[in-house]
Formats: sequence, C-alpha cells, structure tokens
Amino acid sequence: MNDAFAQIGLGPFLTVGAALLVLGVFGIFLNRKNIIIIMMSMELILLAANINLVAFSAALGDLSGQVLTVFVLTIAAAEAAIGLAILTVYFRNRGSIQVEDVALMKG
Amino acid sequence: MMIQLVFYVFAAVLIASSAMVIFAKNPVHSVLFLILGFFNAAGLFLLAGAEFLAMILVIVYVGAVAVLFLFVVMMLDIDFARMREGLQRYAPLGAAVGGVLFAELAMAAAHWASSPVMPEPITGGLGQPGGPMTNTAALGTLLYTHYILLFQACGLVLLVAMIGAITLTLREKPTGRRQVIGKQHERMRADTLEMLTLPLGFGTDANGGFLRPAKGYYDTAVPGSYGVPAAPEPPREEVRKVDGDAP
Amino acid sequence: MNWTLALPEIVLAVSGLVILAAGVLMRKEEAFLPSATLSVAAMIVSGFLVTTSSSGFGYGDVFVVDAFARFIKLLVIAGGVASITLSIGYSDGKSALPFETPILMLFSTLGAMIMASSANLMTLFVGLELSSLSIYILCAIERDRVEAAEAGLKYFILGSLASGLLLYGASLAYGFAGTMEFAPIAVEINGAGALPVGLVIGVVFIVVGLAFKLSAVPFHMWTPDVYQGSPTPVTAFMAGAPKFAAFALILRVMMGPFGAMSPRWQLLIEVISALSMLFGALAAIPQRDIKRLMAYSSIGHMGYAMMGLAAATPVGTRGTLVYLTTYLVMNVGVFGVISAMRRRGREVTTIADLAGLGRTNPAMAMVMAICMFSMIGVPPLAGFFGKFMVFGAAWNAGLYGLVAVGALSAVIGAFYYLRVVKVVYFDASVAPFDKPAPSIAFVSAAMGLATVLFLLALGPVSEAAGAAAKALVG
Amino acid sequence: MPRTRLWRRSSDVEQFFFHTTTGNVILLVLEALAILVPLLIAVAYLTLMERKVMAAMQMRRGPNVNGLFGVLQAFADAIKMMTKETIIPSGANRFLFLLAPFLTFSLAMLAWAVIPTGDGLAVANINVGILYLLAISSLGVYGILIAGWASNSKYAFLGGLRSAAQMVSYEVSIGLVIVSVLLAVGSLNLNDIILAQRHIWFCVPMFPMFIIFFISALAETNRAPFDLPEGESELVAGFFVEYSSLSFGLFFLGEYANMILMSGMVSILFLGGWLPPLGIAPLTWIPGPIWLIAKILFCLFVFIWVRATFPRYRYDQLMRLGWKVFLPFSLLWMIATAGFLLATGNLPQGVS
Repeated sequence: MNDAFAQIGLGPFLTVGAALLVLGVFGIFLNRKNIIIIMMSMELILLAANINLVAFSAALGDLSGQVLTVFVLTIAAAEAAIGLAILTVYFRNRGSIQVEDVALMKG
Repeated sequence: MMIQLVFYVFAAVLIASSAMVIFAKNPVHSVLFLILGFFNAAGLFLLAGAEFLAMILVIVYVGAVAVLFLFVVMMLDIDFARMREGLQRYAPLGAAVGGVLFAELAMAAAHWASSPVMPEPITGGLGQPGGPMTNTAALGTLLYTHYILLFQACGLVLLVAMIGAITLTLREKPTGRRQVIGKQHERMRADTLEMLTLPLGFGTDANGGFLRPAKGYYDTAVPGSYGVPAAPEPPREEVRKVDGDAP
Repeated sequence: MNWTLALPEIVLAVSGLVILAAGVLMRKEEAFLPSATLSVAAMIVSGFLVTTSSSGFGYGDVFVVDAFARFIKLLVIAGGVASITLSIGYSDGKSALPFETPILMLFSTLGAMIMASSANLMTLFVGLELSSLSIYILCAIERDRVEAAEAGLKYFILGSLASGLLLYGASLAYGFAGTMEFAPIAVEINGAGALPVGLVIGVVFIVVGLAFKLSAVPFHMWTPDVYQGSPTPVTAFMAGAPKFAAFALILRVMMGPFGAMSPRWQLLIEVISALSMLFGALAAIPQRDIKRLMAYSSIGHMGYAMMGLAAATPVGTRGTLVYLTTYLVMNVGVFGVISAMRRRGREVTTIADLAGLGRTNPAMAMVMAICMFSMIGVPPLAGFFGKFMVFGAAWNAGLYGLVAVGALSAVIGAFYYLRVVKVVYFDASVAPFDKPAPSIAFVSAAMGLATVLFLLALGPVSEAAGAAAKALVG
Repeated sequence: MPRTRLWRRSSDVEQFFFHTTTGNVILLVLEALAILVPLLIAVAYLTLMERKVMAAMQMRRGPNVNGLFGVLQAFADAIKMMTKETIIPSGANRFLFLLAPFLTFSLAMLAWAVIPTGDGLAVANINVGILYLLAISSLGVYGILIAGWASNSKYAFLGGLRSAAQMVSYEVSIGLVIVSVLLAVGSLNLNDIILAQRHIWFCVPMFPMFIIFFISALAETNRAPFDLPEGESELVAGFFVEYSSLSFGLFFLGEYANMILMSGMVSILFLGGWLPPLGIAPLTWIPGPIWLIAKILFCLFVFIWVRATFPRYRYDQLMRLGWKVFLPFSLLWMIATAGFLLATGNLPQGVS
C-alpha cells in the first residue's frame, strides 16, 4: 500500500466506482437518444469495475487486481471495436441509430 | 491533505463528466466528456499507485478507443435534431432506483470488510526485499509467467475483434486504382515521360491533343482495379511526334 | 508447470490461426468450404485430446481440468461441430456466409472451453468474453440484412452490459477474498461468519451476468429477437456452446466458491428457474416464427436445467448435465430442419411454412416430430430422461413447489410443441422446400436418430455426468 | 524522487523550496518556465530556420529584411498574426473551435515535463516516462479532430479525419519501435534509456528501427511528405482552413513544438540524449544539454531537408506504408530483438 492510497483510504475509491456503475446502468436503461451513448455507458461500467479492482489491489497489496485490469482494458478495447463495427453495419441498413428504431422484430 | 484534495478533484471531475456523457445533448460532446472522464480515472489510478495502468488507460482508451468513438459519431450522419428528445418518462423512477442502488453500494464501500483470513498476496516481486521493482516490471513479470494463458487468450480476443471489424465493415471499393508497388518503383522516367519540342503558335489539338503517357501507365496498376482492364493492355499507339519545324 | 493441460485449447487456437491465414490467401468465394471442413476437423481433434487429457490445475492455478470440465467441453465441441456442419449446407447459393464464420465459431468454442476450465474469476471473464465477442460478430455477419444487424446490436448491448455487471461483481468478490481463485474463496466464505453486504452484492451481480448469457428470465429479453435475426446456423450455435459454458460456470461458481452460501442463493435460483419455465411455455404460444418459438423454448429449457442447480446436490448437478446433453441433441435436430427450410433459395421461417411437410418431405417431418416430442418429454425419447432426472433431484431436495411449476409448464409447453407437429402432418401442404443440402440432411437425421436411441447411451452419459458432478461437488 | 541540485543550497533556501508547499509550487513553476521559455523561443526560430534552410536548398535567400539575416522575421510574423482579426465561422461550435488549437499547443508543451536535459535533470523524472510521452503524443489527435469537426466545414472535417487516421496508424509502429528499445534497456525511465546508450547509441544496432521511428515521427507530426491532412491541392489547408489570427498561430506553434518534441524523442531513444558521442575528454567537457540541443537541431534539419526534397505521398500509399510495411517489420524486429537478447543472455533484469 503506498502512502497516497493510505491517506485516502479504500472507501472513497469504491464510492467513485459505485457512482460510475450507477451512472452507467442509468445511461443504458433510461437513454432514449442513441446507441452510441449506450456504448459509452458500457465503458463507464467497465471503468467502474477497473477502479474497484485497482483500489482493492492497492488496499490488499495484491497485484492480481491490476492484472485483471490490464485484461479488462484489452477486452474493452476489442469490445468497443466490435460494437462500433456492428453499429456501422446497422446504420448502413437502417440509416438511423435511434434507440426506439431498434425494434424491427416483434412478437 | 494535499493528496486528499487531489483525489477529490479527480473524483468530482470524473463523476461530473460521466454524468455529462449521459446527459449531453450532442453525442460528440458526450465522447469528449468520456475522454475527460478517462483522463481523471487515470489520475485516480496514479493515486492508487498503478502508474503503468494509468498510462495505458490514457494511451489505449483516450488515444485509441475514444478516437474510434469520435470517428463513428462524426462520420455517421446522425440527425441531431431528433436527438434532443431527452430522457424517457420513467427517468424519475429510474433515478430513484439508481439512487437506492448507489446508496447501498456506497454503504457497502464505506464499511468494506474483507475476509478475516487471506491467502498470500500475489505481488510479482513488487515491494519485496532484494531490489527495487517498479509497478511496471512487477506487472510484466506476472503477466508473462503466472497469467500467460490468460494473456494469450486476450490476444485471441483482439484477433477476434480484428476479424470482426474487418468482415463487418470492409467493402471492396469499386473505385480506386491499386498499384503494384514493385513495378511502380522500377519505372524509369523514360517510361512515362517524353520530352517533346513543340512548335510555337499551335494549340494542343494541333499537336495531337493530350495523350496518356506512352507506356507504363497501366503496367503499374493491379489488373482489374478501377479503370484498368483485367486483361493485359494491348500495345498502345505511339504518341505522335511532332517535328520541331513549323509546318 | 503442466502446460499440456490446455493442449486441446492450444491445438484449437493454433489451428484457428492457420485456417484464418489459409482462408485469407484463398479466393473469397472458394474459401468457405475448406475453412469449415478444417475447423470441424480441428474441433474433432481437440475433442479427442479432451477425452485423453489428464486432470489437475495448471497455469498458476487459473486453469483446471477435471471430469466436469471434460464433460462440458465435449458438449461444447459437439455443439460447435454440429453448427459448423449446418453452416456448410446453409452457406451455398445466394446467402453465402463469409469464410470467417466457421473460424469465429471455432474461437467462440475455444472461449467456451476456457470457461468450462476456469478456476479463477479472471479465466471466467476472459473465456466468457472470447466466447461472447465472437458471437456478437456472428449474429451480424449477414451484414446486408437489417434483421441480422439488429440482432447483433441487441445481443451486443445486452451481452456486454451483462459482462460489465459480472465484472463488477467479480471485483467485489475479489475485494472480499483478496484472491480471484475459486478454491481459496470457498475456504474463506466457509470460514467467515456473517457475510458482508458487499460480497452478497458481488455474488448477485455475478449470477445476473451469467443468467444473461443463459437467457434465463428475467434476463431473457434479447433471446427471441436475436434468435430470429441471426443466420440459422449461428442461432443453432448460440443455443448450444455458449449456454453450456455459461451453465458450467454457474455450476462451478455456485457449487464451488459460493457453495457454502447456498441457502442464500438457492431461492434466487429457484425463482429464476420457475419464472423461466413458465415464461418459456406461456410466451411461446402466440409465436408464428419457428426460430422465435425455439428461443422461448430454450428459455424454458434453461429453466428446467436450472432445477438441478436449485437442488444444490450432486444428484441435481448430474441431472442438469444429462439435461444439457439431451437438449443439445434435440435442439440441433430442430435447427437442422429449420436450416433446410428454403424455397427457391430463400429462407423461410414461419411455422405456417412447415405445413404439409409430412407429405412433401417425410424424413424431415419425422425428425421434427421426434424432436418436438422429445422436447415435451415423451418417455422413450431423449428429453424424457433429462426431465426425469432434474425433476427427481428437485423432488428429493424438497423443492415441491418448483416441481409443481415445472410440471405445469411442461403441460403448457406440450401445447405449442404439439401444434408444430399438427402443422407438419395435418395442415394442407404448401409448396415443398428445396432439397436440403447433404450436410444439413446428415446433421438433422443423425440428431433425430440420436434422440430416439438416447436410451442406449443413457448409461454412459449419466455415468460420465455423475463423475463430473462428483468432481465438482466432491 | 530526489530533486536535482541546481545551485548550491543554503539552508534557509533549501528549507523554503524543498520542504514547504509554497516553495515547492514556486520551484515547480520555475522549473516549468526554465523549460517553456527556451522552448517557445526555439519554436519561433525553428520557423525561421525552416525558411532559411529551404531557401538555401532551393538557391534562394529566404527572409533577410527584418534584422540581421532576418532574425527578427519570427517576431514580425508573430505581430502580424496577433493583429489580425479572429474569425469564427458561423455554425461552428465556438467552445470546441477555440479549444482545439489551445489543446494542440498545450499538449506539445506538457510532454516536455519528462524530457531529461542532463543526468536526471528533468521537471519530473518519473518511472514511466516513455509511456507518458506516448500517452501525450497520442492525445495530439484530439486537437486536430476537434478542429476539423468544430469548424463546420467539409475541407476541415476531411482533413481532420485523415489526420486522425494517419496519426493513429503510425502510433502503432511507434509503439512497437519503442518496445524494442525498451527491451534492450529494461526500464521505462527516460534517463535510464539514455544511460543504457553509454557504450553505443541505439541508432547503430537498431538502425532500421531508427529509420522507421524517424519516418513515423514525420507522419505523426503531419510533416512533408506525409502532410496530406493539410494537402493544399485537395483540401485547401485541411483541418485549420477556417482558423485565423491567434488561434491559427497556436496551431502553428503547436505543430513546430511537436516537431521539436519528436526530434527530442528520436535523440533520446536512438542518439543517446545528452550523452556525448564518445566518452573521451574534450567531448565530455561540453555539458549534456548542449549535446541534446545539438542532436535535436540535427533531427530538425533532417525534418526540413525531407520537406524540401520529397514529393507528397498519396493517402493510400501512406496507409499502406504504415500498416503493411512498418507494422510487420517493426513487429518482426521486436521479436528478433527479444530473441537475440534472450539467446545471448543479455536481457536486462529488473533494472528500475
């Protein structure tokens, strides 16, 4: 545990993580504007998890949390690439990325 | 004291900009707020002693992923006028649920209790006696030994992302002449350019009009690409030479 | 370090890379068949390696091979092989899929195998993402069809939300235990008296994340649209490999590290299971699209399979594994028939299109009928044994309410399965389908046969499942 | 981390500057100024140097009216630029439009915090210095992208997109080149990277990487022959077509500061930073900062030389070069470096 972290403590970090998680979930479920915002909310959720992991890693003196953060950063980048590719495909077909337009199939 | 202040500044800006990601009217602004948020998250990482991750967060996220987002937001011709509808009518309910969730999580965070018994922490050599080891070196040691399988699996994830992005979005463009680089480089000046001495007082038409370079013009392009016949070009007519003398 | 533990995975990964390189060098139109054949071959080789692999922990204890992992891996590989074979038949003519399709299925299978072997929260996450990311792409791979794009988008958004929540839960569990390995977490939870609220929230998030992948109610919203919009072989794949792997994880996580807190999550699982069974049965009734019907059917089946988990006993786990095996067989059979539903090269997917199949193509109609009866749970067929075992386990564990709900929804479910059979045999026939491609005919015939003859394999399968359950629960 | 001793400390002064918060802040500001002021002057004279060198190569005289040999030309330009009217296009996003040049300029300044000008002599001698540089240079994309978008003009937008794609592409090979250097050093600290070149500069054993890095630096700074983003013939002036007056000036300064920064990176990674070419007597008398400046000047000269000599690349050629030539080659070289170091047992172990 380094000095700076010891002065701040674990609680504030976790609270920031929780706030980001809630904002991300809020953004996904209540957003009616466009899908890109939803994807960005997803990034916020992953960032929340990352902040938690790094904070725990510092508090526990255990590096495996940071290792998982490395993996999460990698995978999140891959996920963003795929998501945006799918979004582009969708846009080419539909000409819109409004959330309410994503309801072609019903039943 | 100083450290706490720095932390709260980073945290406040991070949370505020994350909120703006969701509430901003213009998606481009949302992306920019996301970038600001990531920047501050990197600051938090630094405070927690994860210097390598902080830098990687800026390089990978801010430098690459957010650029992707910006690209897509800017290039998709989104109808901004329709975007201003705002949140759904359930927003107050959602905010209440979110508030409760946040309160619970924050309570759990404030009174965080870890297990009374803990296994030996995995440090990768960080903070151990017998030589200073930086955060980066320790992470690297762990990644390449202990977690090598997962590291490789992450490589496959990136490969899958690459395959996906290419299969989904790459379309062979019908326009665009592709070059054979070797031939292009081998080409000499004499193959493409011919110096003519033209008489004064005559227009281009009188001298045979504009002509494509004599040879080598089609040779350097991939057959079948735009404007280049798939079959080898039949020998072209020589550029008509005009004598130096006036007719 | 015993690196040979992951030999099946390594072989699969390397052959995936080789096939990809070969496919890139080939001409676009000709690359599909070789890449599909090679992928199937690689997966079969990997399956053999799975059966011969030794047990133990490896790679810094992030990776475990035991009877349970082997059982799930074989199921996953079988699902993958079947779907790639279906895609060969599906991909000729106008609706040609790109040659990357089988390769992505291969990588997704690989991710599912890693999930089955995970002994660590990190392995869980990485495997899950490798498997899911490939499927997101596969859903949208017919990029000029708007339904496919929409299916991909929906699955991507909800799926990545699920994995984000799962990751958040994992981070909380890590914060409690100070490690990500399952075994120490189990020890600590056993030792701890009162569990802190943070850990409970973490476990709930992990369950939610996995339930999303399983498409269990109330996290099922994506299933019908995604099943309907994706290309049929991809739907067949989605209904198989990733679900088995997600089940493997839910079993491993719930029985392993969080096994000590089973009284806490048992009710949650019971509710999810009961809701899935009921919802799957009721919502399927008004459906007109066969792929959509299968989506609701799969929601219901996941509910039944979860009954075994809700029992939280070795017998229950064995029941779940047998159930998953039977589900694989009959599900692939149905999707084989659906892949063959084409008129003049165009795919048709409504139930009404099946009318009169009994006269125009008796063999296909027979397969369809067998699978439908099996899904209801009619005795000599495969589905019966799975249902019997999970119901028995739940009954023994004293979950009478759950058994009652299960029986009720089985009766309701019988209605819509029988309706399909009625349409196939008793409705006035419409134009016949095109002649099915040989690979599709082969897969559906084989699966139909397997459904009938499952009785013969019941002994070995349930023995293997019992060994797997023993390896898991101890 | 220990602060470098810049002057003889008397105890009171030491107490104030090193142990009180106010003193620390003042010290930091002074250190920043000590870097920034020379940098700004250098940027101003770099423009003059470019014009003079190009003029010499094209057998012209270049600016020679203002002051002796035109030394006041830079200031004349600055005054002209400042007195012009700032025009903000209608429909432009005001805030972002003004933010973009400021961003470009301040990023180019920020990066200098970690550049060591002597042994351990940097504003911040941090562990992950090279990553910091990479991070800052990867942010440069935003100034341009935002400028292109906020101008509400299609030429600016196209220029911005082109430039962003170009910079992101070349960052990949820059990253890989840096990794091969790091493999040989075993540390991410810039000072350690320089010290590792005591015996031989990395430009000798890693000559191809040196070349790739230099060319990628050209592309990264949007310099000729990779100045497509502002290609006059197609895009009028690219992403800053709508800018005028001081905002244009900031872009201009930022671009030249980036050039100096990239030259600094080349000098540190491959040319031994503040080390003299040989560790023998007359050369070691010259202080480190002078060597660094000399090397940066040399690199800048090559930058200008290239601009005066090579025709502009076409966009597809540029992308092909980045992705199909540099990327595989630097990847291969990185693997080869790692293999060589491992095989010969020279892999640096845990140097911090």
